[in-house]
Amino acid sequence: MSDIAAQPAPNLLGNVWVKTGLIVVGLVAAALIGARIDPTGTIHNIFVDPFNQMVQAPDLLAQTIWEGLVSGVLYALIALGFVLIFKASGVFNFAQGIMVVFAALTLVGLYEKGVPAFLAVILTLGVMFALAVTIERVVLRPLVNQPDIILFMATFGITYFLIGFGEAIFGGNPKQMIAEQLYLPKGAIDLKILGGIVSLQKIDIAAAIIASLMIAVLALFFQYTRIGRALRAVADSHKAALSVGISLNQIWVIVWFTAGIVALITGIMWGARSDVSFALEIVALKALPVLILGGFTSIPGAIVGGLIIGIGEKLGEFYWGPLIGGGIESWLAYFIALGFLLFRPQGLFGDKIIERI
Amino acid sequence: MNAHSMTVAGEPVTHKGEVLLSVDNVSLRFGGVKAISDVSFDIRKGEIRAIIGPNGAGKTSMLNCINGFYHPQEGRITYKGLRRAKVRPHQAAAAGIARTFQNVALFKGMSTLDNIMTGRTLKMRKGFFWQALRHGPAMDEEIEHRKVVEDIIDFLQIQHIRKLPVGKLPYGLQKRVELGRALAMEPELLLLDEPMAGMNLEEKEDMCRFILDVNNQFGTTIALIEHDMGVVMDLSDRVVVLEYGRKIADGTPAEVKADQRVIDAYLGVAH
Amino acid sequence: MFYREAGQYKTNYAADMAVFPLRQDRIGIAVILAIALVGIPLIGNDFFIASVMIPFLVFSLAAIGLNILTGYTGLISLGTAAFMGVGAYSCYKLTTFFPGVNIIVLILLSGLFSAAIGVLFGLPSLRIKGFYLAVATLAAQFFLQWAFVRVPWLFNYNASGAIEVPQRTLFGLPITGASATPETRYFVCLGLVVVLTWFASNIVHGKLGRSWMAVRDMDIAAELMGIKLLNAKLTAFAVSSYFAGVAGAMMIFLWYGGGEANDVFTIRLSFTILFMVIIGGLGSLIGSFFGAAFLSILPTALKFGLPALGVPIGGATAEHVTFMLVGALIILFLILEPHGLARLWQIGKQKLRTWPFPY
Amino acid sequence: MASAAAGRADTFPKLLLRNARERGARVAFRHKDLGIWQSWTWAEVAEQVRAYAKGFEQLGLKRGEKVAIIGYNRPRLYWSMAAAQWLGAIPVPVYADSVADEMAYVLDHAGAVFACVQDQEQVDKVLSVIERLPALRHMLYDEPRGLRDYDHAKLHDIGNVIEAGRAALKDTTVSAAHDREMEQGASDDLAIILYTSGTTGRPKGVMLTHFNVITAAEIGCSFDGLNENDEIIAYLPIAWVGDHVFSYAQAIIAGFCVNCPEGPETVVDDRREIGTTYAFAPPRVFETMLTLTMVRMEDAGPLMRKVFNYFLGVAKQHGEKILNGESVPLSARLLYKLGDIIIYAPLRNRFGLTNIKVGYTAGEAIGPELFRFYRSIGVNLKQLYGQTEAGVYITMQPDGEIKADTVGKPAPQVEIKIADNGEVLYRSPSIFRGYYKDDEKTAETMTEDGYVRSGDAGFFDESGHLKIIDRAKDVGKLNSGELFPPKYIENKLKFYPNIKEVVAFGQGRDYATVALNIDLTAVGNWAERNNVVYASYQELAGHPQVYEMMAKHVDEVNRSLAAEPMMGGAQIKRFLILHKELDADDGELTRTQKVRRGFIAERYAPLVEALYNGSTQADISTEVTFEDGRKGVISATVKVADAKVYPVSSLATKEAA
Repeated sequence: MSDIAAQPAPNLLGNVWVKTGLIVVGLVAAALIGARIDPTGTIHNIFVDPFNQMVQAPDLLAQTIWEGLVSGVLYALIALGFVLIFKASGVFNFAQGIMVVFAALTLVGLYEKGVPAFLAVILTLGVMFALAVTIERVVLRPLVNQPDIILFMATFGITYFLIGFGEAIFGGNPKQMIAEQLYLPKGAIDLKILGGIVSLQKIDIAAAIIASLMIAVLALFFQYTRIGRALRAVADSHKAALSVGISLNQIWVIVWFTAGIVALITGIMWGARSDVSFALEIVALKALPVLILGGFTSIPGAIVGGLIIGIGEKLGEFYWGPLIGGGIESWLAYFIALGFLLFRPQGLFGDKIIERI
Repeated sequence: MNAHSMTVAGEPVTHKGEVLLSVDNVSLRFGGVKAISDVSFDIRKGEIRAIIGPNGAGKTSMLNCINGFYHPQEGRITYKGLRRAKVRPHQAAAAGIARTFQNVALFKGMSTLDNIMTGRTLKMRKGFFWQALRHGPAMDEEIEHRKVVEDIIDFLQIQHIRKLPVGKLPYGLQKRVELGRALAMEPELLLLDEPMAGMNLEEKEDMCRFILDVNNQFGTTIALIEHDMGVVMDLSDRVVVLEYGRKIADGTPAEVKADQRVIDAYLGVAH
Repeated sequence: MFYREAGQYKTNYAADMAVFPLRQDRIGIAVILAIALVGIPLIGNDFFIASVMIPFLVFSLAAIGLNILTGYTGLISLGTAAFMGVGAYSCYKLTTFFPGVNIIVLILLSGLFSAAIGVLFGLPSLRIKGFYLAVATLAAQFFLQWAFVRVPWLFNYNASGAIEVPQRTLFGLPITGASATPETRYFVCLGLVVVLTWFASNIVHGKLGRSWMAVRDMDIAAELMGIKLLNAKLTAFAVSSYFAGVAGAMMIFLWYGGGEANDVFTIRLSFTILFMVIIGGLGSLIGSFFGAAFLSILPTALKFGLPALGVPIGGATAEHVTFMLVGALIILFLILEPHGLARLWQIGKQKLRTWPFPY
Repeated sequence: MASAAAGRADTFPKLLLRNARERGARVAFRHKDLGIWQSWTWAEVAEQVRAYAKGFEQLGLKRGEKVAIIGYNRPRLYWSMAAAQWLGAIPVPVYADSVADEMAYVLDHAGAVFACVQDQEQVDKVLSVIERLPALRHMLYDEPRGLRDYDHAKLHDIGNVIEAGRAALKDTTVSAAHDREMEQGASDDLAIILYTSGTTGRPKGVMLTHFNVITAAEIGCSFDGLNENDEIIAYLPIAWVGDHVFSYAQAIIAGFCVNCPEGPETVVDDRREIGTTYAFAPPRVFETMLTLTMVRMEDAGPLMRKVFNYFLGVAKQHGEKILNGESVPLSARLLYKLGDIIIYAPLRNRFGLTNIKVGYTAGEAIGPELFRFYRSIGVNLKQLYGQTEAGVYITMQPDGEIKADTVGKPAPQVEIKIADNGEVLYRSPSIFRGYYKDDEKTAETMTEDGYVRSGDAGFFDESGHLKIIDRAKDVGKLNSGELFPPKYIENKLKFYPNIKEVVAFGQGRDYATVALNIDLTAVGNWAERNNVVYASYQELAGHPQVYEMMAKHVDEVNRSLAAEPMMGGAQIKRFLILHKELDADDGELTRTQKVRRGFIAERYAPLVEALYNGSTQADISTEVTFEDGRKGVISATVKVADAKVYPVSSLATKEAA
C-alpha cells in the first residue's frame, strides 16, 4: 500500500518556526517578569533559586508534589469523562465540566430537600441517567453524521443550558458538599519525613483511592463485559458495534451515563475539598490540557496527563509563581500541554496522525 | 488547392531531448516497508512520460517524491540540473512542478473560478495593503490573472460551471477543474496521477485531448500515471514500468509492450 | 421575486468580480446602510442605541475576526476574548503615551498589537490541528487574562485595576468618556465597523482569502499550489486578531466606557463569539452580523421582553432563563441549520432569485 | 434613409459605415467570451470589417467569388460576411452541424474559394473533404485552439488576416482605393446565398441581393419599430434566413446590438443576462421553457403551486386581453397587476424576457395553448410565416390582431394569392433572384407574373389572416372532392397534451379518420389521479375512459374544422387508439419523429380497413423491435369509435357572427 502512506520526514521547517515561537514566548515572559523585579537577579531567580529551595526544604517539595498529585487525580477524572465520550462517539464533550457541577449540585440539593444522603446519591445517578437519555434523544440523534465541530458546538449548548437550569433550580450560591454524610474522612495525617511535616488530607487520600478504584472498575468493565467490548468496538468502527447487537443510540446513552457517574464522583470529591459552585466549571477546563497531553482517546493518557499537569502546575505556582506575581496556575497547565504538543502533536498516548495524500 | 497542402503536419515541433528531471537510485521506506527501491529514470523536456504498474507499485509515491511531499531516504532527484535536498511541496510548486491527484483534491468550498485562481497564487505579488483595498494595483492584478484563468476555462471548456461550487460537480468535471488549477500555475512539469480514473469513455477522450493539447500548445512536460493501457500507449512518448517499487522496464510504448516482464506483471490486467 | 437579473450583464472583469454583482443586492446594502446611518439614530432612543446597537456592532466586528480564522481558514480559536483584551489594553496604553493623537487612530493602531500577539499564539497552528489547536488557544486566553490582572503597568497602576477611559473628541464632539452621547459613540462604531468590514470583504475575495480557504479545504493541495501553510495560517491569525483587537478597544472605549475590563475578556466571551460565528455561519461575513445580532440582542430582548409580555421574571431568574434559552437555541439551530443563519439567508436569496421556481 | 446626403447606403458595407458615422460609440456586437461580454462599437466593427476586407483582398479574394462561412454565431463570422460583401464577394453561410458530405456539396456547388470557419472541428471537417473542393483556396479560422501544428500555408487566423489588412491600410492611397472598391457595390449585387435544406433532394442556393435583404429587413424593422436600443441574441444557425435577417441585416439597418452567447449550453443564461428586447425562437424552444417551468413547479410547495396556478388562471382569462389593449374590468386589471408582481414578472425574468418588446416564433405550427401562455404573462409573442425565397417575411401578426391559429396578415409590400389547389403564392420586392446554378428549379418555383410558389397550402380566414394547413403536395382530396389536409388535422389533435402522435387517413376515401397514440406521461398522470389501474400502454390505450377522453378531443377538433371554410369536409368520422406507440425503430416514424403515413397505412392495414368498413373493433398483430434489438410480435384487439360530425355552414356562420 504505497499509494496511501504516512509522511515520513519530520516537519523541519515547522520545527524551526516553532522553536522561534518558543523563544519569542520566552522573551515575552521575560519582559513581563522584567517589569516586576530587579533585572539583575532575574536569571538567578528563575534558574537557580527554586531548585535551591527544593533541595533545602524537601518536605515542602513533597507537600507540593502531593497536592499536585491530588488535583492531578481530579483533573484526570474529568478528563476521563471526556475520553469516554470522545472514544465512543467522536464528540468532544465540552459539557463534561458542567456535568460535574450539575451532578454535585443535584446531590447537595436533594440532600437539602431532606433526602437521605445515600438515597440522594442514587437519585442523582437517576438524574444523570435521565440526562444521558435526554442528550441522546434531543441532541445527538438529530445531529448524527454532522461534522465534529457541529457536535462540539452542541455540547456548548448543553453547557449553557445546564448552567441556566442548575442556577435556576439550585441558585447560584456556593454549597457545602455532604462529605460527612457520605462517610468521607475528615482531617489530616501528618507525616514527619524529610526533616519536616508533610500533611496529607484524609479526603485527598480517599479521593486518590476512589479514583484508582473507579479507573480499575472501568478497565474491568471495558475488558470483560459485553457492553464494554461493544464500546471499545464502536471506537474502531460503528459497524463492528452493531454486529455485537447493541444499537448506536444505546451505546451513546451508556457512554454518556458512564461519563455522568464519573462526573458525580468527581463532583463529590472536588466538592469535599472546596465548595460546590459554578466556579468548578472553570476548573473543569483544566481537563483540556490534560487531554492534550494524554491524547483524546487514551484512558491511561488521561491519568498520566492529569498527574503531570497537576504536579507541574503546583510546582510552578509554588516555586516560580511568586516571581511574576503569582496566580500562574490559571495558565501554566496550558503552557505545559502546549510544550508537549509541539513535540508530539497527537499527545502522549494519542493515535498517530497520518497525513494522507 | 492541392489536397496535401492543408493537411496536418506530420510531427509537431518538439524540443525533446534535454533532461528536465532525473531520478537516480531513489529508495523510499515507510518504517520497514519499502515503497520504492532503487528506481532511476528521467523525464525529458516536452515529452509525455507515463508511469505505469500494478496497484501498489509505488507510482503515486514516486510522484510524491518528485514534488517534495515525501523525501526519499536514498538517491537523488535532479530537476533542471539542480539537485534538490529536502524540498517542500511549495518550493517544488515555485520551481514549476504542478500536480493533480488520484482522488480529486479540489477546494470543495470554492467555485471553479476560485479554485483555478488559487493556481495563480504564486504569480500574484501585490501586498496586503492593496488587497485590503481591492482597488488599484491589486484589482488590476486580479483582472490580469483572471484573464489567464479564463483562457484556461475556455481551453478546458468548463465555461458553464465557472461560478458553481466544485463540491457538487460531477466527477469528470472535477477532474477537469483540477487539471485547470494545475495549468494555472503554468508549470514546466505537470504530474498527473490517474487523470482518467473513474471516467466514462467520452470524458476520457476529452481528457486525452486536453493532455495532448497542453503538451502541444504550451510545451508542458507531462508525467502521468494511468491504468488504461490503451490511453498510455496513445498518449505517451516513453513509459516507465514499476512493479513492487522496482523499475522493470523503460522505453517507448512499443518497446515496453513487448517486454516479457511487463507482460507478466500485467497478465490478466492488460487490455 | 424582486430580482430582475435580465439585462444585468458584465462587460469587464471588475464588474464581474464585484462583491455584489447584482443591482438589487447593491440597492439592499444601500438601504441597510441608510437605515443604520439615518433611521436608527432618528428612531432609536438612547437605551436602544447604547445597549443594543453598539454591542451589536462591537460583537459583529469580533465575530468577523474569529470568522476569518475559523470560518475561512479552518482554525478553531477559543482565545478571541483575550485578543480583544490585548486591543483594549493597547489602546489604553496608547492613549496614555499619545494623548494628542486622535482616539480613532489609536483604536485602529491597537489592533496591530493584538495582531502581533495573535501571530505569536498562532505559531503552534502549523503543528497542531483541530481540537488540539482549540485547546492550545486556551493557553492564550488564560495567560493573557492573567496578565491583564497581574501586570499593573497595563492599567497604569490604577488602584481599581481597571481601564479608565479618558475623554477624547472628534471635530470637537466628545466620542469617548462620560460625556460622549450614545449617538456619537454609535456613529464612531458604525464607521469603524463599515470600513473594517469592507476591508475584510476585500481580503477574503482576494488572493489571501483564496489561500485561506484553500488551506481550510485541503491543506496538502494548497501547499502543492505553492501556498506556504505557515504564512497563510499566521496571516489569518494576524488579521483575525487585528479585528478582535479593534473590537476589544471599541468595547471598552465606545461601549463600556471603562470599568472592570479584566472581568470582560473572559473565556465566556470567547465562547459567546464562537457561538456567534457558528450560528451566523462559518465562512460568511454577513453571517457574522447575523450571529452577533442574534446572540447580542437575544439576552437583552429576553431580559426586557419577557416582563413586557407579562411573564413575571426577576433579574437573576431572567439571567438563568437566558442561559437556558441560549443553550437550547444553539442546539436547535445546529439541528435545524448546521450551516448557520448565513445559509438560511443564502437559501432565501436563491429562492428569490429563482422565484417562482423552487430551484 | 437618414444618410441620403452621403449617397443612399444601399449595401451592407455602406450601411455599416453609416452606423459607424451616426452611432459610432454605440455597442454593435457583444460576445460572451472568457467570462464577460466582450463588446465592439459600430465604429470598431466598421474598422475591423474594413481591415478584414483588405486582408481578404491580399489573400486574393475577387468580386463575385464565394466565401463559405461555417460555424456557431460568432462576431467574426458575421464580420466575415460584411468583409466579403465589402469586396463584392458573396458570403455563403453553411449549417455548422451539417455532416462533411453535405458541407462538401454546398461548398462545391457554391464554388467557394474561401472558407471562414469557427474552430478546429470545422477545419477538420473541411479538410476531410478537401479533395472534393478544387475551388477552395484559403481557409480562415476564428479560434486557434488546437490548430497550432497545422500547415498554415493555406490556413489563416482571422485575427492575423485583419492585422495584415490593417497594416496595409496605413497607406492612404491604398486606404482610399479600398474604400472606392466598397463604393462600387450596388444594391442589385448579390448579397448572400442561403442554402435551404429542402425536404427532398439537395439543398438549393437562394440568391438574395442587397436590395432584397435590405427591403426585407426594413419591413420587419418598421413593422415592430425596432431601433438602435434593441438587443437580440444570436443563437440560431447563421445559414438560416431568419438569423441572417434578424441578427445581421436588421441589426445593421436599425443599428441594434447583436449578442453572441458563450455556447449552445449557456444560451438561456446568456439571454437572461442580456435581457433581449427582440427575440426569435422556434416553437420547440418555447415549449421546452414551458415544460421546464411546469416540471419545476411540480417540486414547489403546495401553497406556492396554488398561488402559481391561481394567477396563471387569472392570466389566461385576462392577460391576453390586457396585452391586446382590450377593455378589461378594473378588478381584473388589479388582480392581473398583483399577479404580475408575484408571478408573471419573475417568470419573464427567469425566461430572460423581462425587457422583451416583441418575440417571434415561426418555422412550424405552435400550439395555441403554448402561444397563449406566453402572451398571457405579458410576453408579446407573435407568429410569422416566412421563407428563404421571400427574404423571410410573407405574413406577420400586427399588434392587437394576434390569433393563435393563424400566421397573420400579409407583411407590408407583400402580395399573396391562393392557387386553386390551395397553394399560397406571394410576390414582394424582397423575393429572391433565383436558385444559384439551377434555372430549372427557379422556373418551377416562380410564376410568369412574378409570384413565388410557397409549396404550402393555406387559406385566408374571414378576418384576412392566413392559415397554413400543410405542404401543398400533401394536401389530398376526399372522394367527395373536398380538401383533406392530413397534417393540419394531425396538428390540431397533437396540441392536446394527452395525444402524442396522430395519423390521419382519408386520401381517396369517403371520409377522414385518425389513429391516435396517447401520451403515456400525461394520460398516466391522469390515470393516477383518477384511480384508473393499468399495467401497460396497451391496457391504458384501450381503456373506455381514455376513449371517452379522446372522443372529446376529436369532437372539439371537428367543431373547429367545421367552423373553417374549406376544412369542414375533413371532419373526423371515426377514430381508434393504437395499441402500441409509434416508434422510429419500427420505421413508423422518421428519425426526426415525423409520422410515415404510407408505411403506417400498410402496416396497420386491418385497422385502417376497420375504420372504413364500420366494424367496431379489429384484430391486429405487428412485429416490433425492442430497445435491446430483439424482435417480437404484439397482437391486440383495437376498438374503433365514431365521432360526431358537425354541419359545416351553421357553425361557420355562427362563429363569424
